[in-house]
Amino acid sequence: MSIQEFLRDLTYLLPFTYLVSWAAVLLIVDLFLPDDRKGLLAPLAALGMAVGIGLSILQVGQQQAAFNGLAMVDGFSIFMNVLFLGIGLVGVALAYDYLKRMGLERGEYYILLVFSITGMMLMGSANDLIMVFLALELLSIPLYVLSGLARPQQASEEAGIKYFLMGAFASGFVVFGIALIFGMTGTTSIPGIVSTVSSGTLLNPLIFTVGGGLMLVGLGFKVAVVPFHMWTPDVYEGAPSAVTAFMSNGAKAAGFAALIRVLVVALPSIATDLTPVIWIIAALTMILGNVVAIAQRNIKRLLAYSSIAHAGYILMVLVAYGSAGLAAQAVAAALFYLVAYTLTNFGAWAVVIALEKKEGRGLMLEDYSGLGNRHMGLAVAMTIFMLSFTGVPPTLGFVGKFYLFNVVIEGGYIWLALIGVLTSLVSAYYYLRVVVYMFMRDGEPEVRRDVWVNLTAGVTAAGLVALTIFAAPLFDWATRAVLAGF
Amino acid sequence: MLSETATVGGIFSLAPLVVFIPLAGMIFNMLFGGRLSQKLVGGIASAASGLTFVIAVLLGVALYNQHGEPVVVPFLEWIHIGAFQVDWAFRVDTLSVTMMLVVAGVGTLIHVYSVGYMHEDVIHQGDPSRFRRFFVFMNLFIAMMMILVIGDSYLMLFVGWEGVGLCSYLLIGFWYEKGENGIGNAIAGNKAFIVNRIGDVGMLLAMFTLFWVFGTLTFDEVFELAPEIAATTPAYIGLITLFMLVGVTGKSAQIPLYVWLPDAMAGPTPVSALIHAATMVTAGVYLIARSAPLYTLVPESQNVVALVGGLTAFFAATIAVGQNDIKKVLAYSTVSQLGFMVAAVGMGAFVAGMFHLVSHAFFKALLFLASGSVIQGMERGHHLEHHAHEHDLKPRKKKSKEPPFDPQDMRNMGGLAGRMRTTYWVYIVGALALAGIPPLSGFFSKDEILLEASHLNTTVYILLTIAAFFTAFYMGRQVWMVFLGQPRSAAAEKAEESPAVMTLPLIILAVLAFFGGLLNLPGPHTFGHWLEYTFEAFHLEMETLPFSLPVALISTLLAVVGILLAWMFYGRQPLEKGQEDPLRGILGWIFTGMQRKWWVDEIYHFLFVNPYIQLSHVFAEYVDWRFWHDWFHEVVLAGSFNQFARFLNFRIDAGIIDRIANGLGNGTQQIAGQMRQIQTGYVRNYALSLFLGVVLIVGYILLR
Amino acid sequence: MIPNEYLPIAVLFILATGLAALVIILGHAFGPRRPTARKLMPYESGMTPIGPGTRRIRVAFYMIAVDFILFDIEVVFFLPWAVYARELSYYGLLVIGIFTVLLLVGFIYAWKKGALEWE
Amino acid sequence: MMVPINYFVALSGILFILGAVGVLVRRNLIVMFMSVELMLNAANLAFVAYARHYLSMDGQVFVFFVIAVAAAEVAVGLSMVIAIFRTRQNINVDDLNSLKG
Repeated sequence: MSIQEFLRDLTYLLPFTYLVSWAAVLLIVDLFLPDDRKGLLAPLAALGMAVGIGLSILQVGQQQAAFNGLAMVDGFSIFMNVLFLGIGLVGVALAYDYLKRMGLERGEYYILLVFSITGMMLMGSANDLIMVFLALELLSIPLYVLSGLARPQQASEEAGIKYFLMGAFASGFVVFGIALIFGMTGTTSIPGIVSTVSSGTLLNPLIFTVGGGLMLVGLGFKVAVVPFHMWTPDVYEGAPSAVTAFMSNGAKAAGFAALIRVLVVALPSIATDLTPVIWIIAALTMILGNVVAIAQRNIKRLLAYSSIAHAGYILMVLVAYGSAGLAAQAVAAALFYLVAYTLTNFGAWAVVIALEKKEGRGLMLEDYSGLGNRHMGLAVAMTIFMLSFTGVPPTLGFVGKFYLFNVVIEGGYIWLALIGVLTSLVSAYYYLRVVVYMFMRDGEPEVRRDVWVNLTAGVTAAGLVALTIFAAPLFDWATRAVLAGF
Repeated sequence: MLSETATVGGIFSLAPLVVFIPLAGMIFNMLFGGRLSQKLVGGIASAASGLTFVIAVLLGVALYNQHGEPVVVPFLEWIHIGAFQVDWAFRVDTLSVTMMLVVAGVGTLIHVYSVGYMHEDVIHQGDPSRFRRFFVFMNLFIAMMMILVIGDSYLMLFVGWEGVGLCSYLLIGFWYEKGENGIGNAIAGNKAFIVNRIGDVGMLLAMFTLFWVFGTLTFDEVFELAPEIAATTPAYIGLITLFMLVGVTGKSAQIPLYVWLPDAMAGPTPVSALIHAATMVTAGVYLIARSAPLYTLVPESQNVVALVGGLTAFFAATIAVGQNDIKKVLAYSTVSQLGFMVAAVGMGAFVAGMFHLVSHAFFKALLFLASGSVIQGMERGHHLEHHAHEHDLKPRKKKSKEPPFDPQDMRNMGGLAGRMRTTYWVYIVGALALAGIPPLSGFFSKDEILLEASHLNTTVYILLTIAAFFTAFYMGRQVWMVFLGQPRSAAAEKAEESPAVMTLPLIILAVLAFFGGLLNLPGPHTFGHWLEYTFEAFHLEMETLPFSLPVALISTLLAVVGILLAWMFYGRQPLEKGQEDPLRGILGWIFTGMQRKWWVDEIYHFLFVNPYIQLSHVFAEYVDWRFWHDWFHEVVLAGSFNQFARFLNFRIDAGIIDRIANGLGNGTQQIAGQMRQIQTGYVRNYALSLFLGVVLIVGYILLR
Repeated sequence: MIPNEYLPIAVLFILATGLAALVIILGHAFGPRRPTARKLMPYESGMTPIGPGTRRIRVAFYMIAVDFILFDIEVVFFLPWAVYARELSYYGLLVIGIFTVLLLVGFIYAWKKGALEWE
Repeated sequence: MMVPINYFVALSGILFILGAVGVLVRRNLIVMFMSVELMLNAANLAFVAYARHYLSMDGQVFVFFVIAVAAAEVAVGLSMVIAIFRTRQNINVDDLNSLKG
């Protein structure tokens, strides 16, 4: 490899390389900011990510392999890059006032957030299992720290260490899984694996499948599916809300990006071998997430279980993927649902952040009583989010679920679709309970008025309803993003 | 074809407005309504509804001009997956236009009426700020109902189906903090919601099967393919139509899911009139009529539908006889009349069913609105009475001991005819129409159903005829108890007529209820021919039966006998204050059964809710793996001991019939509460869960 | 099968382990046990032990240890570069330069944050 | 004569399971980290063994990255343990259960 090639590859990955450098710059800037001015990092981080979005969009249409095929620039990676950077931007917007208010204004938040985003972006473009592993760690390690950001609050510390311990444990399985796959194929490059599998020169298909299964464990941990979900409620509750909002979207999206890259692209034979396993995992996840959520009174925990449940819904497409001719459609449905979920989830967390008070107060369902009378706008927005979570028209959540179920049914998994439908009926129970509290109970909720949080809630709510109408173009976009690389 | 494409650009391009005008009204009131006067808010909402009606009329005229040729107005592409696509398209044909006219027409009258009604209601209930909310919901309802009837695919229909359900739920719980123990209304809303959810599962299953079998959800395409599929595997169509029937029993309150509708009367009276009598509950009838090309392919399903309708008509009519709440009588009457319609469309008499739907919308909306007028008249009387005695009431503070005054209880009424003349006369018109006395609208529409039934299905015919007799009887009973005789309470003595904004819509509706029969007189069959355009498009032959004198005579005779009987019991010797219902002496336990709604709620509670709760406990015991408790510390062990104790201690909480909804909720809550205990908080426990997952996956792969 | 060359080593291992175990077991089985305070004392090369046997190490030590691990391990990437530095020429220099700069940023950050202060 | 590849892999598998079991049964946070390290190094062993088998560099490169990442993980974990120790004076994982349900 020559210097020219090296520089050319760097520009192929420009959004990524640029953001890493920007994070390094932020690191230095942080050193020279006095403690009470750390908030300045927020606009800087946002600026960096906004530029990143611009750079990513400039890449639209490109399709290149960089660094000897370690990373790819293709429709999928660009789509994911924009999604991740958008998630980062909202993460900053939600945190700015929140951190100040909670006395958590530390420069680390923004820097770690940017680093985590770089990890996610790498995940989106990874074309080699080495990259998958590095990206996984690069996005996770900042998240472990972020979860414990509110130290010395015990809940936050506990969340951090639990997340870290479980995360490290799970990545142990990923590494071992990659080792087995490497051992059976002699390469870690995803196209290399694909060609080895298709040429039938696998050392031992059984061990190869075990390796894939172990990777599924690690990635399943990241997206929080049963039985690898146990960390989720605790970490979501313990971590500062702004962090949770960011993490619940970013990590999930990245996890699914990796699942799609690895299971769907690299290991298609495993994907079909593992179909019964994923079937059961998806079903269990939907059932457990939705049922246990009913018993939750703490809104953060409720959203945590909700996030588990939605991971189950998205996982359904990986079941359906095995059926011939559905690959692109399945992946597109997953991406679409991911976007719908991200919008909904961010909106809901914005409302949570607006109502949260110091020392973890303002997080119970009771604290939402009377929101409808006191703050109509926020309550209506929250209602839209809850409806979208449930999958009631006319929200994007409904359209997303529709696509998902459609793929699943077309794949012939009627029972799985049925479980999905029934569990989403169950979910109506706890989602609408939030609405009931807001509109049908009396109370005097105090709401923190912050323009960025309000903006997030308003824009996502409006988007969820308005985009319903443009569902087809959106879906087309998702499909094109997929088809470009597949 | 040329004319069709030409006209799509013309008046038909207005079709989307029927959805967007009420939506605009809703949004306007939501944004600015807070700063406007009540009259303006109500006026805007009514205007939105009225404008929708005008559009519907225009569409109807345009449709007539091109001889009923159905038109599909594409609006937006919505969902495209591979070959599968669903668009926002609006289907204008005679069937949908009929529904639009009914919804918007009756809806507008009810909007106007509500301006007067809600003005007083919000004062009475003590929260004037909800005036605006009411009209926001009402406009939303109109929009959703329009989506339901004008949609070009089952998916859009379903969107509207869910939307109107949501509005219904919101409006039943409109005074959510009122009702029995302060939660009565909320529970009623919950019950409606959950029972409808059961129906929705049916709808969803129907749609899944539809999509699975046909690969499309658009009406045209489905109906095009249907005969082919029926030829090879009729079971598919049977399954689809039966699943749909489950949805219909939920939304249109048929056996066995009708239990929510009487409770839904907790909503404000205009809501009962619009949603729970005239429009939303008829969505099921519309669905079957719309799916006529499917139903006619499977006679077995048709029989089931007809039987369900007939049974419901009969069963609910008997219950209505025993009710003392003015609105409950009408509610059960609605269930019964919906049974007529479902039976009709079930037998394949789509025109008769739709005709009855229209005339029923007129007279039942009229009756409900008039009953609202009665109730408020009573409240005004109560208020006057209360004020008149205020000063001499002060010394004795026994007020709390008396049961609260119930302005809806017919036993408190009597003699209102003199004090509320307009209401009385329009009520008489409505009651006669419902009883089926010629030449009012109810006679013609009901007669047509009976006529068809006498040819198609004798069982149903007998059931419906008996139901018709009961109908006349309970309406007679009601009129005598409410309006004639002597006042049985102080409030009834002082009752006052309602303002013109309320009585005017009543009069218009009374005229419609009186002359509505002209739509489809036995000879010309105008309405029948109008609807035939829609059905003919799918090659369905609609044969018109000739008028049959015996059928008409029998039903009229029975109606007259019913009214006479009512007069014998309640008219000849009017009820005294506190007097037992004379029927109790004659019928004994049968009357108790009628009054107690044949214990259906109790039976449901016993059959479903209790076992469900029990089962959930047993299930929870197993789900809550012992393993976890053994593995970890006493906290969890102690927890499981407590659960076990709770399980043993659980007592059968009979008697809370109306908490079916809550029962279901609690059961699920219990499971959830048990399952959350798995989440012990110990990291090592979590690691173990993860590890077990790994072992299971790897084990599966290796041992497969 | 185990290759023949390894056989003597394996025999040696087994013998050594077995002998050690045997001696300990025999001592335990037959040796008299008369514990005294002095005998129970931890063995610290004949000195009288001071303080508890497991001493808590100050937190600052861990902090330094953390930094050490990080920067020490990163050196692993210099090794392959050093071996092939000549073949890689300027390209290698550029790459390792970028790596060093990034490492340096981290180092400056740690330094300025006071991670290297003992107190 | 070379030691067959399967011996290495078997050893690595055993080490890996030992590490996993260590995470499950130990209560001391530091020891749990060490167990995770054991898992990672077991995987490293497998990588190196396979790399030799295939005479490919990929596996060895991967080991480098695993080592580097493991160091980062340890740094984060150790810092968290220190933070927890400062607030609770105790690093027994079973005392960390205020979040549950």
